[in-house]
Amino acid sequence: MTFDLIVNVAWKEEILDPAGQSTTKVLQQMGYAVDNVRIGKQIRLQVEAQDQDRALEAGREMAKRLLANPVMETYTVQVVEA
Amino acid sequence: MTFDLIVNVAWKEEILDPAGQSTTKVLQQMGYAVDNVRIGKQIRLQVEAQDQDRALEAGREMAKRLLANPVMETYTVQVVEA
Amino acid sequence: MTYEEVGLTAEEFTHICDQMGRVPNDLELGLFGVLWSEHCSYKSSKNLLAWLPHDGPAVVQGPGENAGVVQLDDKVHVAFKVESHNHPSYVEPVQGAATGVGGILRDIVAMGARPVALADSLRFGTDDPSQHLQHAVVEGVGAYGNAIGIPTVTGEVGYGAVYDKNPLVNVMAVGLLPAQRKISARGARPGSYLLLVGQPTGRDGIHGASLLASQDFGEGTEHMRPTVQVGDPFMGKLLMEATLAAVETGLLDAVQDLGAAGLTSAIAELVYRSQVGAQVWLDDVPCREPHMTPYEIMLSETQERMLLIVAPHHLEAIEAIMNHWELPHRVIGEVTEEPLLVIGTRDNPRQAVLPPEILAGACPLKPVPANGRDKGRQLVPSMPAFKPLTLEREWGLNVLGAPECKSRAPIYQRYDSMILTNTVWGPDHPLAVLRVKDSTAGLAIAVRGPGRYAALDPYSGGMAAVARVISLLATQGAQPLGLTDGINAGNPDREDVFQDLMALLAGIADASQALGVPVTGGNVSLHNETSGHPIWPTAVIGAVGRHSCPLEPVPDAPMAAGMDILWVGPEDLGLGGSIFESLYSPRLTPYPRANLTQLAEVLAWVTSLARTAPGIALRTIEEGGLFVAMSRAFIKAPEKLGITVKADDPVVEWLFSEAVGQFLIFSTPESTARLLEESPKSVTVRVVGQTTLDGALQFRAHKTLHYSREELERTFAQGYRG
Amino acid sequence: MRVGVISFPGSNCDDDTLNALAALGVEGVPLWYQQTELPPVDRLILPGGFSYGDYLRSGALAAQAPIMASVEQAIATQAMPVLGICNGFQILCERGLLPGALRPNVSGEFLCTWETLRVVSVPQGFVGLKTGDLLRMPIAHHEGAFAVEPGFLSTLFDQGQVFLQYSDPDGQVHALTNPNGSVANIAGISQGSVTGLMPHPERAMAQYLGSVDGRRFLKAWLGEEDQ
Ligand SMILES: Nc1ncnc2c1ncn2[C@@H]1O[C@H](COP(=O)(O)OP(=O)(O)O)[C@@H](O)[C@H]1O
Ligand SMILES: [Mg+2]
Repeated sequence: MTFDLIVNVAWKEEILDPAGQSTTKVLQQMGYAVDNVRIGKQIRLQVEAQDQDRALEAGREMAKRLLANPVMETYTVQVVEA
Repeated sequence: MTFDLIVNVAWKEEILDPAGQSTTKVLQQMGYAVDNVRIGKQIRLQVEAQDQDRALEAGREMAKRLLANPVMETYTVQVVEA
Repeated sequence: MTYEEVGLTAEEFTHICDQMGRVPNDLELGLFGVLWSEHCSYKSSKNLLAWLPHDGPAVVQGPGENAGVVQLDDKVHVAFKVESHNHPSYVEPVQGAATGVGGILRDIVAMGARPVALADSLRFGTDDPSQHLQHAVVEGVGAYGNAIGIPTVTGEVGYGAVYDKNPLVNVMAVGLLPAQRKISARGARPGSYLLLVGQPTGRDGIHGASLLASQDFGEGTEHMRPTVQVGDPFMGKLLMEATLAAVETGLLDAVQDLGAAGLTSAIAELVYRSQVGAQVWLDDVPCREPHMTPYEIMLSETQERMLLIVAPHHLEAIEAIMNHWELPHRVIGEVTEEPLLVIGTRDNPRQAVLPPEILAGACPLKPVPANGRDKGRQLVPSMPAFKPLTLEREWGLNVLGAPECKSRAPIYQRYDSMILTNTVWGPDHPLAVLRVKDSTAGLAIAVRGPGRYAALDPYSGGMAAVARVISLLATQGAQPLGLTDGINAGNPDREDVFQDLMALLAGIADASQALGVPVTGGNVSLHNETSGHPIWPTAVIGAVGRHSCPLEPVPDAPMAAGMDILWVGPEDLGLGGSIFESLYSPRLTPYPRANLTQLAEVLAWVTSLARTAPGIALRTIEEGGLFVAMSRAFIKAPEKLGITVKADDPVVEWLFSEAVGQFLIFSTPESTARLLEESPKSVTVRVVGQTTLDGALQFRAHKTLHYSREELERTFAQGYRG
Repeated sequence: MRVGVISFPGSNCDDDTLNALAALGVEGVPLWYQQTELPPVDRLILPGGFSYGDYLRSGALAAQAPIMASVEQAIATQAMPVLGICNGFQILCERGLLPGALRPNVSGEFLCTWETLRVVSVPQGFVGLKTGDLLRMPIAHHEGAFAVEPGFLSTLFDQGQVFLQYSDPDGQVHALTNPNGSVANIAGISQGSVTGLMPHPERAMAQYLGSVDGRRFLKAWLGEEDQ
């Protein structure tokens, strides 16, 4: 069975996010009352697995091994309901 | 009041995502049964607004004007419940 | 489908029907639409480009191929060309600029040359959004160039409100190939395969060339936006390596890159130039998306694709190379004897049947009036010259800190300028000097596009663009091998715009002829206008020269105290078109016209000085005039050095005129006497100052202007804040 | 001496690195990322460039390449000297062969400039370099800000793993001499026989290219005294 997964990858809080910082600045210049913009990744993918649990497990493994870097990033994995 | 927003930005389906392509290939080489990896952005930010509706509206406007490029991207905006 | 829907006029449609002897079907009409678009057919500019000189002792390949080729020495040839990506960069600046870089690199690779350098010429508006645009365009140029690993070694940028909604992104690429290598789009032989290599075809950029780049922008352009394509420098790198490896085997008939109008243009040009035909199997074209129509497949502008023409018995060897580089590839058709381009599927093989000489060779060209070239020369706008009477210290700082003059470090530091380890002089100098590993000779590369000068007098501006790059080469004693020209202008169907275009090209043609340098290729981008406001006619000229001592460039700043400072320049200077004028005059006045005969003599003399005079430094005077040239030489000089200049009347004109043919020479007192003695009579050269040990820059006129190093450095780096 | 230079798809400083080795009279052996076994080589370089276009994260995709398992093994079993330059450094960190990670420059932009590097601790096997030596070499990267997990920085210093810091021309290290936002101005680190740095020694091989310090650096890594 094919499952759609979403892996969200975010910078750890103590890690500086220059892109987020400059986006904050530009948005403020544009007149928005915003702060603390942080730009992470949202990765969507399709995985073949026997069931949802195994799909999730594969997702977590891929996140840990490749999609996120544990030194600077955290991640969450979820299955998209069809 | 301060609201936490999440703006998810994804490539439109017909737009080439070279990073997603390469990631698919490497995950497959690593032995995962995956396909169609697409790498979008997940942007988190804080916005000052009178109420949730206005916060959402500001989020949509920012997404449209800056955070996403409608030429190639789609976006969704949501408020994170505290 | 109607002819209007594909961007053709009624006359063009009639012409097509007459030539074909029938009415084309929808697919055929669509193909005509793109190939007869301004962008692909050059219908408004071809007759003007014919004025340009194409021949010279070093020319191996003139216009008409993917890039021009000139001879560096017996063993090494140089392929180079400029290309614009103006419209795409406005719609999506990062991807637009990035794919512009990718596109021009593929043109160089299609000539069998390995790219060694990039140079970018950018124009932006003066409003707020233009700043974001600049940031994103620079990001895009860097994103592609840095990742594919070709250094951006020089470039230029300019500003004007006319570019607010029409930024210009012109990129020049330079590549090297062994002298004996002969590969082009002309060698396709019947029986050979069309091997399509690279990115699978998607719906990207359909109509990019025909609509986006061949029409004006206005309120209603929103719907065109989905035609933008994404660049993949990673695949670009693999494609470059694989194509060059394939060329190196000597087994290919021909190579053609896919650019504007995708497969349509690539195949039509190829079979037209090779005087053959082709059968294309659409079912074999690898597609990224399902259900693509023949029309979409033929018009897609998906990037990172290359068409290789290979005889059947060599296919295996070439495919092995593609496999090594992990590039998707597929035979999508066959070259045929009969000069007909036939496109179809296995079920329906003849969905389009077109003679290449009509499709690629019969688009009616806009006629040029018999006196067209003279007219440009004769249209001299006359206006009272701007002649300020006082002199203020602040003016110098304001000019030095103007966006046009201040340091470009914030741009060029975002480009890798050193990769490939050939960059002896990079973007912190007015032109680039590269060593060539297989030769004792090196390359001098310069690019300039003075649009402001062409605003009121395009003829003068055209001349100036050519004069500028040759002047830069002269300061290195480099011999110009060839020029490439990027023409950017408004809607050619407007009479005034076309007049300007004629005058601009007349200027380029006259100057390159008078200075004896051929134009070997280029690019034309028209329809740069928004809501009826065209840009300044902007000619971006790139030059490639042979440097005989690339490891020891002639310095562009004084090295020691006690050096004489000499000024070379024409008698009539004038402030027309200068930055100073744009800051302090209520209106723009025409840029001074160069005396080409005199200029040729000055350039010959400066070139010989650069080659033979010992211990000198040389610099051209450009944007911001003598003041800025002197300030920049001063900033570059060793920290303790000072410069004192005696300024004669008319002081302001002399300090800020941007007329071409002006140079600064720094020489030792021993050389000065000989230098003055041996200068030809036609050249005006005066000793105007000395380098000192006082660490400051001073101009002595009826009053003395004194500038500290710190103040000039800060102004140059950050701009002038008053 | 044979030095293997590993090319990944998208690597673009591999030729420059091979040229630099040739200029030093050392035999460079080009290796392709799909090789699963190393040929006989004495040392390895992971050159700079944009492996896999720097997609996902710089170095992350290349870190999974087939050849990396043999690199890992050669380090573990033979203490193979391995040098990662720029993207090579990123790959080594991503593979866990060096501590820390490289995050985007503080400017959020690619940066190509000349920098002065101060030697902090000389890594294992380097000859002719000592603490306090200064080297002038260029950087060219988008993700070059070295980062470590909280609390780990002092460990790195204590264990002598901090190799190079961005400094001013006189060797002073301070915030103004930090081009990219690296923690503690760190430009290079080492761990056992593995060394990584963001600057490009292979671009500083001749005075006419701006500096000869890359030559000195590579000779030191090769274990040869520079005269
Ligand atoms: N302004 C110009 N001056 C000289 N030659 C030009 C100019 N513009 C285009 N050409 C020549 O016309 C030919 C076709 O150009 P173009 O369609 O831009 O090629 P490509 O699709 O390979 O980029 C090229 O050989 C080019 O050099
Ligand atoms: Mg071409």
